Amino acid sequence: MVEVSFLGPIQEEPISYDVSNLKELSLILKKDERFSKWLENCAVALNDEIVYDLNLNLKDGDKVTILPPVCGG
Amino acid sequence: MVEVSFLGPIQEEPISYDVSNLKELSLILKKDERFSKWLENCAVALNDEIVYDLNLNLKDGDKVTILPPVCGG
Amino acid sequence: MLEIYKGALEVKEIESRWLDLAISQNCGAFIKFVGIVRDENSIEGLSFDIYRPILERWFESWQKRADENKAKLFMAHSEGDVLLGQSSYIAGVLSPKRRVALELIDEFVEDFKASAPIWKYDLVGGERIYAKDRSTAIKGSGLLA
Amino acid sequence: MLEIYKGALEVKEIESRWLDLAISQNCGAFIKFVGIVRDENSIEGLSFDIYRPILERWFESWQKRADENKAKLFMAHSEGDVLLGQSSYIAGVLSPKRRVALELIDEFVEDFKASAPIWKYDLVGGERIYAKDRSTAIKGSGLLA
Repeated sequence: MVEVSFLGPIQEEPISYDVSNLKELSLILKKDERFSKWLENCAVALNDEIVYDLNLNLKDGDKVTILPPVCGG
Repeated sequence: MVEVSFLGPIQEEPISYDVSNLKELSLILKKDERFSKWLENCAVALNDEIVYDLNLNLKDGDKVTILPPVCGG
Repeated sequence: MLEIYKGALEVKEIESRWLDLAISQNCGAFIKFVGIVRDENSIEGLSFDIYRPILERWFESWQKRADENKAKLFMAHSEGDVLLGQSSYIAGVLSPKRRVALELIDEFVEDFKASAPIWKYDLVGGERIYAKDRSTAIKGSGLLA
Repeated sequence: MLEIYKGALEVKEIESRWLDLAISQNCGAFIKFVGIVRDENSIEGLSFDIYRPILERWFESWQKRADENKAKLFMAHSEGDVLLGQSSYIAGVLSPKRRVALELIDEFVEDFKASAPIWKYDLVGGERIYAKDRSTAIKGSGLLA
């Protein structure tokens, strides 16, 4: 299982998914109305490292983080 | 008479000269060993405004300032 | 040095402490950016969420980059509510060289705005409203879309 | 705001006062450059001469330029001796906009170095030695040569 956290304004509790790569996670989140509208503007971190490759495999215990647009300062 | 002040490291007291333009002042200072070596690297102010034109006329009571290389901070 | 505080920053205390540290490092140039919450758009203040694990990594990668120029980076940021006239953000660069400090503070602050995992909300009528229009999608966004 | 002090700057007092002023102006971005005397070349400290009339004009012309961007400039500088670890120079830009502050501080500090009528001396063995090699001839120099 992979735990997915939604940060900042998305305001949803973390959810665990049974997925083996980011592509599968993408398909699930795109179908979920709570998340689909955010995805276009969200970055993705795998174990707290921002990632850029949708083909990355996920293993049990991995932590995925969804980061909406930021504005510090 | 025009009063000429020498700032910072030049370490000379102000001197009054009877000159009617900057060209005349230049001729006098170039012949003075205390100042000649400084002139190439010095800016010139007329009444506290930096000037760039050697043809400027001077009138009685004008104040000329000789500014050697600077280093604030 | 990265410092996160609940609520507004105590700017004077932070700057005083950082100055003592700067002096102890024998560096000639210390430049700081202080962000102050302005009275605009009828807000009562701002509020911030921070995701620390990624913020810390982001900061460490910048410190590594600064190390190449013998510079030291400083940052303080608020979490939660910060009211008008209070400060939520200080960034600093300490360097032996003036040019390094002036160039690094610019890049550091701009990348902070574009990349640091911090979310801003306007406080209006006691509510927290996501500052969507002022926010920037982090590089690489849209991967799952 | 231009402040000249005999000897070292009381940085904490100056920064504290400037911060209060910054807050009262409802500006979001305050950036400051602090110069600290480093222990190098076996000096005991630095010493400065200032020619105030031209320094004030130089500062006013910069403030006019900053006015176009609704920015306010700050500067504090020492006259006379400043020892190791003490501060001789603070420059500040207060602005409603971040970009204005970041760009203006760079140009302001660089032009200060190139143009402000201040002369620096190393303090070595109790003597004042003109820092000739680190000094810059003001634009227009050589007119009388």
